[in-house]
Amino acid sequence: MSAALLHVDGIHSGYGRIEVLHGISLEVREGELVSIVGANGAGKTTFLLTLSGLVRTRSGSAVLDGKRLSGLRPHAIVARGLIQVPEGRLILAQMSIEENLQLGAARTPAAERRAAIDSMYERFPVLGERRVLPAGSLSGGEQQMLAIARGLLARPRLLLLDEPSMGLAPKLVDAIFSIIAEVRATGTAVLLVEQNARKALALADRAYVLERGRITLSGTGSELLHQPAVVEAYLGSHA
Amino acid sequence: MSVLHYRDVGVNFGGVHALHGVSFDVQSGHVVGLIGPNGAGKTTLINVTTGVVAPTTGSVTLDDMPLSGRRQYQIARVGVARTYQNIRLFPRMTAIDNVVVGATRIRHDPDLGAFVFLPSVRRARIELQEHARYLLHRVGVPRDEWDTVASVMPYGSQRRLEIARALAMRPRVLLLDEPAAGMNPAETANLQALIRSIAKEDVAVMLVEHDMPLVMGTCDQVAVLNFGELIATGTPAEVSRDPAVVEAYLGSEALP
Amino acid sequence: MFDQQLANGIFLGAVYALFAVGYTLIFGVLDILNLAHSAIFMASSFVALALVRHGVPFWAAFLAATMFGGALSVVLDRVAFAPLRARGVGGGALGPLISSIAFGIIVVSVMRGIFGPDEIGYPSGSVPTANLHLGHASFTAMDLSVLLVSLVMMILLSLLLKATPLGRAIRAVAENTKAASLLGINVEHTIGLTFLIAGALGAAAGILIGAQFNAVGILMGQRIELKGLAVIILGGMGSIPGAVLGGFLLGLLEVFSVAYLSSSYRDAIAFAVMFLILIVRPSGLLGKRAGRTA
Amino acid sequence: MEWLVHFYALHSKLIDQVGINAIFALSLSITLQAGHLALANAAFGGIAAYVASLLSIARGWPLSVTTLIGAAAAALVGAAVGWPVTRLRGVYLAIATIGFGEIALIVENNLSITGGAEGLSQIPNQTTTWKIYLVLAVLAFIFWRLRRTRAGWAIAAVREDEHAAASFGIDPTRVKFWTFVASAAIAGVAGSLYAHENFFIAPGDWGFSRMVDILVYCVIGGAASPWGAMLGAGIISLLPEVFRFLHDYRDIVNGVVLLAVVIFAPQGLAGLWARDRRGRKATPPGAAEAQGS
Amino acid sequence: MRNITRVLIATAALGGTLAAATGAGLAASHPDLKWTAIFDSTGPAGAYGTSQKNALELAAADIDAGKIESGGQKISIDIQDSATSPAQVINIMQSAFGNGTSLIVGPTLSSEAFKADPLAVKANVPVMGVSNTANGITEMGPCVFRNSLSEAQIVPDVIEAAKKSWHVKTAAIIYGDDDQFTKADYTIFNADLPKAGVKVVDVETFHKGDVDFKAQLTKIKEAKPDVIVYGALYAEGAKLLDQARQVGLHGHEIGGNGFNSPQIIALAGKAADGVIVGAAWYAGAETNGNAAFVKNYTAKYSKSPDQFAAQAYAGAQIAAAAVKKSHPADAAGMCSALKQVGSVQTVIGPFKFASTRDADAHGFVVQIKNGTFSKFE
Repeated sequence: MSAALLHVDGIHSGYGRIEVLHGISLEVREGELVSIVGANGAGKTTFLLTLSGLVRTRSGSAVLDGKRLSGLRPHAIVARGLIQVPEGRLILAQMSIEENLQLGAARTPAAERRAAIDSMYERFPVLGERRVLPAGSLSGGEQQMLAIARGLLARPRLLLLDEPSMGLAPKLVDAIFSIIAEVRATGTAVLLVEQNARKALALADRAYVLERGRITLSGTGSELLHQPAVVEAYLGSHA
Repeated sequence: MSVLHYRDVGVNFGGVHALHGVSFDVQSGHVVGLIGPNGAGKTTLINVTTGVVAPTTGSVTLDDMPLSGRRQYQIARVGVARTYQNIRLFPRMTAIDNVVVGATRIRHDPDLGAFVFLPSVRRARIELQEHARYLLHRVGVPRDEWDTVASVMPYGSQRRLEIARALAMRPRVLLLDEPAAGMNPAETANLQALIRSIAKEDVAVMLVEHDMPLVMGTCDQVAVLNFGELIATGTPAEVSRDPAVVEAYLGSEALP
Repeated sequence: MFDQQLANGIFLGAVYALFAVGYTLIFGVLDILNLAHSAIFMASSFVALALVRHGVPFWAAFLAATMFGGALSVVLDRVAFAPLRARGVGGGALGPLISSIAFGIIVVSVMRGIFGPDEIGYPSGSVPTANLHLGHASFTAMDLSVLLVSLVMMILLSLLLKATPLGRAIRAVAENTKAASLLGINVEHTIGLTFLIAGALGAAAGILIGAQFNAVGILMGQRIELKGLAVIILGGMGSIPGAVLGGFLLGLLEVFSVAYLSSSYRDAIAFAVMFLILIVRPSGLLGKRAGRTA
Repeated sequence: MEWLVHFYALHSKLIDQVGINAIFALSLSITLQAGHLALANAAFGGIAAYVASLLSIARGWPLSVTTLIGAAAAALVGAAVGWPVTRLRGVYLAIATIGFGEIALIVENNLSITGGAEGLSQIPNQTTTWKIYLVLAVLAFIFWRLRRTRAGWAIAAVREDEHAAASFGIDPTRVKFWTFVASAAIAGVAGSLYAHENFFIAPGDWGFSRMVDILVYCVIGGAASPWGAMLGAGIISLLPEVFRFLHDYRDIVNGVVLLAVVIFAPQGLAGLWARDRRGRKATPPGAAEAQGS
Repeated sequence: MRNITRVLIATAALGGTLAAATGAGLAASHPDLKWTAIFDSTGPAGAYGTSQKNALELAAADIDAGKIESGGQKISIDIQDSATSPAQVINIMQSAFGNGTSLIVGPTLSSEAFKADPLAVKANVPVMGVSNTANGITEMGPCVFRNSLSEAQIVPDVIEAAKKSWHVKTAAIIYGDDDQFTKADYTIFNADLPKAGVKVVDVETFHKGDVDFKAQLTKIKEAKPDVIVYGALYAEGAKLLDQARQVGLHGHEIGGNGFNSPQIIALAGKAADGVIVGAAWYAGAETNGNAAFVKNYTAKYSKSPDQFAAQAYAGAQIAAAAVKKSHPADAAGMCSALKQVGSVQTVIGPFKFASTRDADAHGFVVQIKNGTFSKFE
């Protein structure tokens, strides 16, 4: 447990002339669930996109399993086992559910692919029932399940989840979080970005608070859960 | 003296309720904060107001004039101005030109006058540019950036320029969509003063913002959206004590 | 006469369909109107002819020139489109349209430099010329091959897109490049392969049409380029079955307008239909996108 | 002075062509300035050229009158076509206008009054260098002053961001429609001048390849700038003369130049100075685009 | 200020290009007698212009070598490419005037001639059209000549021959309605056939670049004409013949001017057999020096000459003969020399100008047989 699976050291990145991240450093260890919480606009999504190579790293580095990720193209980063389930899910709405999963499983050996996809249908029966339908016909929560299933099929060393509960009704939020808990239980390391801070912190082994592009707090999930500073990061000092 | 009325506004995107039964008023001279978690429907409400999205149910009226059903440019012409969450300036125009375009619809000098060098047209143009400079000064765009094309201005200046451009329309209603995003605390404090001073000129301001200190410090009223529904309205203090609001933002702790 | 005209329309439609399939594939994936497609069509036709004239059997020349067309199409992407893509210039912009025109000009003038301005035909005996009959209609063996090849190519391409990992990757890139990247798809590589396929299809069309009409010339791409536009608009831009359907519809429409109206307005009818479709239903018969501003 | 007279005697036609092409370029520039790609200028030029030439042949009216009537006819057709097509976006508008151009050609080929493919000859040679450059100067003046009018601001705003423009009370559809009509009228003026310059017109003068030429003028010069459009027309009209020594390989050079401009100077030549004047201060390359989108 | 800078830069850029464009022209020296030929070696009409260019190169070499006599006068021929662009024809012409050219040969197309020849008329430089076939070319001015026969001069002979040998009573015409050459074929045949008592039972059209004509041909087949008249250039013509066989048309056929090209035989092969064509020239014509011309041309360019080549070569022969006879020193002299040239033996046969400066000559009626043009009996 001591070796870091992902080691991020002083990453700066941003868009055009705007720097959004001003030196982020953090770690995720094998089998760990780490949450990043923070208000909107703090840079959480930018951080994940930078890890995945969609936003260029300006300085600093990210190392997965001892191999440097920064500077690689997105598909190469995926090949190293860093899989992101992006904000807004980005399912391919015109393609069928089966095809979305096939794409997720593209790197699984052909012989095991069928079984892997079927196991997802078992886990998410609602997907299995509608496998031939276009993914766009699913509801928001179902689309999120599809996106997570698709991410898991890529056999992640580390799964990045960006706001998986966004826009979902409370009942569905609970369902998604129980899925995340299951994923962690199988030993896959998870880096979870959430605005639903309380649930994310309650679930996390460790967590970081991101404010305006900097990490301002870190600790175990339960430590941070009851820190007033966390609430302040969201609602300001009036709360 | 209320200006902008939302009555039972609902929007459906292919079966998904983006907004549902939203009713509240915005009075001129007041700043109303519109808050809620991501995906709660805040930007959709702005889009309904400005005619980008047609409401599925309910109505938006400005005084007694229904806005729903009108085109975007028609709504702008009756005095509804906005800024954008993802800045939408005219990227290859200078800061001053951006503001002057904002005033396009309120000018009344004859277009043909420009071709015969009519002195009054020239004067009107100079006045317009004067006014643009005044507005840029007022929102706090540094003087040396006034003649810079918008796309290369610093981020904070772009945000302020958007406000100046909206003000050039002399709006009766001003909708600000996350104006403080990307600003530092000092800039945010200036923004707060600016918004207050705009409201003082009898403009109804609606502020969508995640920066809670700004919302709490600026707004007369706060409306909270969650899953497309209005879950609370009231003064900032009332709202921030409302358990439903805290829950909406931070979620419940309970794990399934 | 009706039988013969029906056959004429179907075989002409096959020519249009064959040309339009590769044309529409690029649009479907990249939103780009590739005006160099007709230059690849023409250049490959010359390459096949040159090989046949040097004694290579037709089928071997066909394969080699098809590969040449695919390769040229990849070069087109690298030279004319990739630099714009890297800068974030979208498909709707002016840039890709002009750069494809420019690439087309270069290819056309190089080919003219090499092969001269004359139309040339295949040496006699190198392509099948048998006349076939079905009912009251007669047609040639090449007519039939073009029809069969265009149907087979459409089916193969549909299968490729529907049922193979590459096809899924292409469609994923077409729908959302960011999502595709995060799924581990090498977007640039996939776009390159799309151009390879589209170029090979355009090349196959050029080679077969050159053999069918026994004439290969510098200008052979120009007319069919505009007709091809009408075809993909009719079928729906980006839709492969749409291109095939549009091709056959246009072929029949043209032939029957000659038969029952006047040959003078044959092309006018093609373009008028295209114009009307754009105004009434910009997404075409089978397309999904809307062409109108919100 | 004598040198000038000699020079003019040798190159008057070239100078005239540059001027007429510049007017064509301006006609396309106005739609590009409003941010839409309509490719029917050659066709509108043709329509006006036929109307004006037929009038001057039949009635002997002066160039100013026939040109105005021709341009009005082009604008009228432009309005009828523009009403439906300016609602189309991007490449669909381009294709619809290409289709219209082809239909116009076929009609010209089939009407007896136009002389069909055999063309219309013996058009009075009324166009002179000063008339062309007078028109060009007037148009340049209008484009210059237009930037100071509400209409000018509206056009620029729609180009920069249609959606944002609408939120400031500008009706993008209206702007696109009227720029389309104006574009047809200006192309009509150029067409009429061309006809009365060259004694003879035929449908082939107004085909797709001419449209591509006009587009190239604007792209080389700078799509959104009237000055760029005129500069582009000048340079491209002269380019064949410059590269004449390359003989049969001239087209390759033309193609390479065009490709290079699109890839390395996307704002055209006008954009190169604009960048020097304003943008170089602190921008890393590509920042403007990344942020603007 | 900004605008002024802009204007200055623009002017400089334009001026630079203009200087480059014209510099070469101004620097050229003046030889004894200079002709300028303007042909379309690139561009849509490139197939014809290239033949003309080749033939004229050959003629220039022959004049130098004394094989075409010019009375010892040195003549330099500057062959320019107009890329089928009237604008470029005009520019080439104007620069040529400045360089003291005494004769313009060309341009390839009548549509270019209509735009450019009036300039030569204004500059008092004579023009020799070697391929313009439209009506009204020489009417443009007192020094506009042509040695190419117009369709009107050839068609009546063809119709006469067809009537005599084939006894035709009905005809169908198919022609390209967007091309000058082919449209002229239609106009003249459509007028002359009825005059000769032949009824036109069907008229069909196509467009330049079309490849499929079966719909039209099927319709023609339905009309059962005794003879089909093709108004087509060789590219479409070869396909027309090929497809006519495919839809089962095997009757008598007449080709217009565009059919007089070896290309049509090369492309259509056996399908071209039997077609009769009205020609200003054919390879087998037993005219003075023709055999040598065909042999030399084929040796030099590895393809047989066509009518365009022969007429261009003949144009040089005629102009050289005028030089030999009158020793002109300038353009005005060249014009009057051409007017007084009298009868000249050329590869297209004995030639003289009519008073209208059009060719006063008759064409040949030839038939394609076994892959070659031969006299129609």
